[in-house]
Amino acid sequence: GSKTETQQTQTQQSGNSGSSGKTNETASGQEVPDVALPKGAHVEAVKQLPEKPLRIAFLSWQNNPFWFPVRDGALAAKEYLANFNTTVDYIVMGEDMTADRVVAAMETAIAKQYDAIAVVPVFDGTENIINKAVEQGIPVFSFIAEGSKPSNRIAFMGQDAYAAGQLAGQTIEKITGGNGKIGVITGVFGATQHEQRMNGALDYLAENVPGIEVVGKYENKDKAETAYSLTKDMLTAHPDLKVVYVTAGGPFGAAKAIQDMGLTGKVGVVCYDHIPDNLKYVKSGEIYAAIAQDPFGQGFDSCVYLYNYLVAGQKPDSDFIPVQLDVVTPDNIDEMYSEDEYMNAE
Amino acid sequence: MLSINQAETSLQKKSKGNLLSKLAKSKEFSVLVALFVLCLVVSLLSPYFLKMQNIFNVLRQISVIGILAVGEALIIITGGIDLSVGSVLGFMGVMTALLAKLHLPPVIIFFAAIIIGSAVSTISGLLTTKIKINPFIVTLGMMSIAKGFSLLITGGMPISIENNITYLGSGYIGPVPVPVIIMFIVAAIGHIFASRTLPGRNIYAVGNNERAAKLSGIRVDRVKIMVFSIMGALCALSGMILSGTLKTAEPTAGSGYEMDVIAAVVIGGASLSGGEGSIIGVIIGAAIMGVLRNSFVLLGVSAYWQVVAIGVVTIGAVALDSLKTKRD
Amino acid sequence: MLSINQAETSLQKKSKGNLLSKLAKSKEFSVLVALFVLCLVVSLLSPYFLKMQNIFNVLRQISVIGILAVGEALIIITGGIDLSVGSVLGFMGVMTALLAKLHLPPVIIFFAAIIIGSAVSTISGLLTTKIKINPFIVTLGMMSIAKGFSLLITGGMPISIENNITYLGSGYIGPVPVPVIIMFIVAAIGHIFASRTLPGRNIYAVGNNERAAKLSGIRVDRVKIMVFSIMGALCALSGMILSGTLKTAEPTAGSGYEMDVIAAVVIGGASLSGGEGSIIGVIIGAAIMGVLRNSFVLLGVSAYWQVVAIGVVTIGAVALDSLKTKRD
Amino acid sequence: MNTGVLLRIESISKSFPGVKALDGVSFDILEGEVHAIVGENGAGKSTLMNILSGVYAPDTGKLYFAGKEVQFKDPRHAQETGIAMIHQELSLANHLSVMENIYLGRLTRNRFGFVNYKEMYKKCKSDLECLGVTDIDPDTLIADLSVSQMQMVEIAKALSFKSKLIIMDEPSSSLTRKETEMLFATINSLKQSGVSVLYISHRMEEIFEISDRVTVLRDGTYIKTLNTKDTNAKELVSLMVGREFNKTFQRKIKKIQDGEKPILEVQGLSYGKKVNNVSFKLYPGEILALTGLVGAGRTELVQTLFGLYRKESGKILLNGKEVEINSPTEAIKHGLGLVPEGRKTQGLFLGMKIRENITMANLPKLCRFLFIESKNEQEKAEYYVSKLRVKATDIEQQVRYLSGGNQQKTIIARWLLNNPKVLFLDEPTHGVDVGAKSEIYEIINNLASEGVGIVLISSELPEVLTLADRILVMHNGRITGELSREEADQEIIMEYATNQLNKEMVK
Ligand SMILES: Nc1ncnc2c1ncn2[C@@H]1O[C@H](COP(=O)(O)OP(=O)(O)OP(=O)(O)O)[C@@H](O)[C@H]1O
Ligand SMILES: Nc1ncnc2c1ncn2[C@@H]1O[C@H](COP(=O)(O)OP(=O)(O)OP(=O)(O)O)[C@@H](O)[C@H]1O
Ligand SMILES: [Mg+2]
Ligand SMILES: [Mg+2]
Repeated sequence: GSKTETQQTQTQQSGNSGSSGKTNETASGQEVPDVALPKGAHVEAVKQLPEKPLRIAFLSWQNNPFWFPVRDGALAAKEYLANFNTTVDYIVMGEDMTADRVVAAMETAIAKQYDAIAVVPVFDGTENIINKAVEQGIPVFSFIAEGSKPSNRIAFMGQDAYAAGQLAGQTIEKITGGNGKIGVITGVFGATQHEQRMNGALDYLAENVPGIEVVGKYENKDKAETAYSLTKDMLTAHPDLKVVYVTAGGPFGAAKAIQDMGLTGKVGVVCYDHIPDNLKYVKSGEIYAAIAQDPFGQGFDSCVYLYNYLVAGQKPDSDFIPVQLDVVTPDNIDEMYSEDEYMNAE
Repeated sequence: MLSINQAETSLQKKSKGNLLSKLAKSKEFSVLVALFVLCLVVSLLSPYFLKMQNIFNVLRQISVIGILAVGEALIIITGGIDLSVGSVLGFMGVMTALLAKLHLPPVIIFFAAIIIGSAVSTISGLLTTKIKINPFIVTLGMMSIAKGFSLLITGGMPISIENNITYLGSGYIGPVPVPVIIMFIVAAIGHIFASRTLPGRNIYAVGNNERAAKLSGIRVDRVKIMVFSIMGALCALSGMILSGTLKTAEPTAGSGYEMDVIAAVVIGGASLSGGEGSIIGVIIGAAIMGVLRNSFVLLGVSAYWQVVAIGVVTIGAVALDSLKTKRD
Repeated sequence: MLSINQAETSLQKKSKGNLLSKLAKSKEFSVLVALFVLCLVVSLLSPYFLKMQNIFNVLRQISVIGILAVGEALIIITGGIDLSVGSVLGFMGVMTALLAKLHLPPVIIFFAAIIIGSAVSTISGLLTTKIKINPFIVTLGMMSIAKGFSLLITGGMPISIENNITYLGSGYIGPVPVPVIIMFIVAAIGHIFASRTLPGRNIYAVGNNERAAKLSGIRVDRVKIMVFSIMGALCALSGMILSGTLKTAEPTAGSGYEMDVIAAVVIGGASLSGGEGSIIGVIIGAAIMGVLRNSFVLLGVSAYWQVVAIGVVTIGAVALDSLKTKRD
Repeated sequence: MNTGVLLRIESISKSFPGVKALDGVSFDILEGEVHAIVGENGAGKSTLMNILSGVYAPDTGKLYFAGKEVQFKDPRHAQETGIAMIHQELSLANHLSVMENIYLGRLTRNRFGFVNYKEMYKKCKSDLECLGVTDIDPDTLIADLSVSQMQMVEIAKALSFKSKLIIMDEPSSSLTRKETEMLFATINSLKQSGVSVLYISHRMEEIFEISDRVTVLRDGTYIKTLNTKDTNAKELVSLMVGREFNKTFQRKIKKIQDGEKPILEVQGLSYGKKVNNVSFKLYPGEILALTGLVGAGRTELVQTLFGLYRKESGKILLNGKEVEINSPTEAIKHGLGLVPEGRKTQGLFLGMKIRENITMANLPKLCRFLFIESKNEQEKAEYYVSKLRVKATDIEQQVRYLSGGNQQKTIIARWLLNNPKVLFLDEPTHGVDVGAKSEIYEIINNLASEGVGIVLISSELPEVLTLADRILVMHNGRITGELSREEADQEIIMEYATNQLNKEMVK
């Protein structure tokens, strides 16, 4: 920890000596602006302006709707931090999520000499490139999901997927009353986050809820259509199925299948993410619970944490910042969302 | 070494014994046997398999792949390939949703979508014939482009469809899902087209020997463009079905379907070097994949073994034919 | 219509003017031009592009695809195809991790992995030649099987590697990443192999005319099996590199690579019907894809336009050659 | 006669990269005449014909058909105008049936627009019968036919267009005498009905048998048009090669000595239906010809001997020792060589260079530690290119771009380079011009005198009679007769009717 800090000071010093021409700007901007935090954000920027303009790279993904609020968080942070002489570049690492895309994007961001990087590393093995950035004096903040091995990032914000899975397990326990059959539809076999969400739930159920029987695990490659077919097949083979647990993309396909078979209220879906299509089926009752992890807040906060660290060397209290897992159910949906937020969302 | 497309040949056979023995030798037949064996095994292991509801489920599940495979077969018979079917399907789902937003009557949406779909794939056809770019590259590129536009148009979010056009995907006639009926109609028309019409036969001629076709006065470029246009229309049809089933158009719907579709075509007896293949075989090929996936759920096959099983059955279904040919 | 593999031709040319004009006509040359134009545009838009660090980054990023593409090119030249490269790579990453768990010295791990990789792909080779199953189907099946076994072995979770074998993926010699050096060595050996040796020549012969090759005394089946074995060894090498870079073997690593690899080969001037193609072209093809992806991050191209751009550049890179051929 | 001009060819030129294939060619084709075109390999005959039938567009020059200038967009346009062509290379779709090939692109349809296979079958059958072909079922796949049957299908196809002008580019090169006669009968009846025929052949006797006038091309230029009855083979050949041509090849018959040991002995060889209990002996220095009707199994016999097919029974003895040959690779190791029939299907690597094509079967010997010694390879290839006079820009040219006859020479070079002890030649001079033919005969003769045993399959009777020491006749996979060359004269006269011209040719 202390090593990083010294490096950080060095960077600041070199920044100091190198930007004498910009003192004017700094002087005029001496007054710290008073900007309100946007709704859904949690962390304020420190009341201090940087010595020189700062550039933060925000490396994220955009292969399914989950990432929209993340992007919105980043863009809100961009707008917010613009007042602090800091730019946030929202960069999508690639069209498919793989570990080497993370490495490639990190490498490029290092080459582009950003002052700090916020990244969604997702995969094991990305710790090496994160450490490399840190060694070169670029602080890194990871969020949403990271690999299982520790890296020298200043902190990780998110909910580890295994814990989220356990929460799903508890939810399933509640719904079923501890007895009955459940089927699992996971996104892609072997995708770390999907596996952890699946195992979190299944391990919890196996240890604590002996009355639950898992009838099968199938992959839907994040496709709603495949979830639809799989759900129909599962209900054919197990007419007494109680819950379909969808770990990743396309849960509304499973919900639609339940609706089409007229089984609303008898079978329900437990899934992730509060995207409009999911919320619709929460409202109509096929989705019993959808777990979300505050994606907007994570997108926003990670940028501000980086800013605070860059200008004031201020670190979060812990290097793990858990986010709140919101569970939306047919009972609480009207409290959490107004209907036009999801009925006409396009 | 010479593999023969016997389905077409057997059409015109006079003697019945001959027909049967030819049938037994045909590639379709071995695939049919593979399908039959698979069904037998699954039905012995699960009492649910032969329930009418399940059979219709399976048929509905293969309908999209089946319809696309008919078009893909035509392209592959000419010696081409189309990797963009999945993403053009997704794109057409999005277009359908946009048209539905205009509150147009379903019939208009239907024809408009067919025309747009055709137009999109015709571009691929034009690039392969007029600029002579390898169809693999053209359609690989088109796959990205169509997907990119779907994402740009929707901003990446699914769009829900409130229009009767969704009947194509979610309707039933009696107990039979509408997509199943559409698949059988497409297959029947495709079969007659390929085996009984002049443009259909020209497709085989082009794939068999392009030079010979050209020297015989067939306008080879037109034939190639035509099959792409047909493919585009079928992508549009499948796009309407898929988005209709869920009443939602997902921009990434259909991605990755190209492999399933091409596998169905090749399992069904077509050769990737062109000139051979039959529409009936293609539907059987799609059915094998459908039954297999269905059986995973019915039998509760453990997760990762499912992945292994898909590979083994894919190879096995085709090996049957090769082994038979070798023995002959 | 007739496309020519001129790279080999130019090799033995005597007069220099002739060589230059032949070079200008070759497919590799047009792809090189495409690469050059792309680099020029990106370097104008971003000052960081031409920084040495970034160039090595790009080279490192293409190294895995480049190495695989050399093997894939050999298979495609014989008229085959291998769709399983990505998942065999992933499988070999897992095997490397397992071998590393046994605390074997890196050299032993290296050779053991190469042998296992070769053996796995040789199975595909045997199935295509001895049972005569279409290589598309064999390797599509193998893709699933290898992936399934990776998942079964790891239980779906990544395995970390604590062994110096990771040097292959994460080492540097001076400023140059080791994978880059490996890629250039593989490409150089591949080029010499394909253009200067007996088995290399046989590969072209088999792809050109299998029957004539057989009658000329070439053991066609052996040639086909050989290219699969080479491919397997290269999958093992890439598997070690990829898992070495991350010091972690992920069971799904490499999935989807097959399309990038085949695209690189075809962009580089090979024909999917066999008999044509050059190793140099293949590396240029891989570089185009690498520079493009690098530019997305450098320029912060918006997500969906990235998808469109990949499609447009893929088609564009090949169109250049087609347009030039047409003019001639 | 001016009114009778069907097609006027006016200063047609055509260049390919590196070659001027045609240079200002002009002449007329009259209505109802059979007009032969002769010239060496690569003289530009096929190129000219391809221009006439709309395959290529000429660089410069004009065509007038029935008095009107025409510019063909594509082959279909030429067909609609009234010109049909039989191409030098077979252009059939292998996996389609005979009838579909004949009516490719214009299948018989019923009034609803659907293909009417029944009707087409009948039509096809009668079309084939017009040609005298009764043994081809319109339903069979092309792939199941023999090469000469395929050629007959090509002919039937061209005739079915009912054109005013039919171009035949070496239609007889893979036909036996019997089928050639059927073809000639058809040509004569076409002539009666006013159809013109352009006829290309390297077989002089055919030119004199069938044509009214003959045009000579040399190096892409027009030389002369003559009335056939006013000229002779010697004059034509001299015009073709551009100098006095007196070479007549003569081989002294090799008599087998008593007690001489055969170099190759085959005992009771069988494979499938096409090779049935075949036994024969071949002596060193001997040329043994295999003749027979179409599909007699000659090709399968030699290819079985060469290890391409696995024999079902029988023995093969080389120099008295029994050998197992399971693949062409082993056959080559044992010193066998095979010039296969069907240059495009079995011989050439079209996308590869002349050099690579020539050295292909011999490459292991041109390698050091698997590395090809390129200088050595180049020299070898250059030697045979000049020896066989292959017309090409250089040895780095792709064989794809060579004329048919020059492609054939390339394949022959491949096997000459290999120094075989026993050489099987399956239609070796298919499409080769007169001059090169005698060159090849010379080479074969020299090989024989060096003690190589040669098995020659040829449908060209004069060739058999010039070269063979002994002749084996095959029928349905069996050897039904053995004749010495002197005997064969009479026997074959019995079998094949008109050999007047053959004799003249040989002389
Ligand atoms: N497509 C092509 N590209 C390049 N050169 C060609 C092409 N077609 C023909 N040529 C060349 O044009 C010349 C004339 O060829 P053409 O095929 O017309 O000869 P030909 O008289 O028919 O000979 P043959 O008797 O051997 O058939 C040859 O030198 C040949 O190499
Ligand atoms: N390349 C080939 N592919 C498939 N079948 C073939 C091939 N070559 C020959 N055949 C088959 O083998 C049969 C025997 O013909 P083969 O060529 O052995 O006889 P042949 O006496 O040499 O006759 P031809 O004069 O026609 O060459 C033919 O009828 C044909 O069906
Ligand atoms: Mg010719
Ligand atoms: Mg023969």
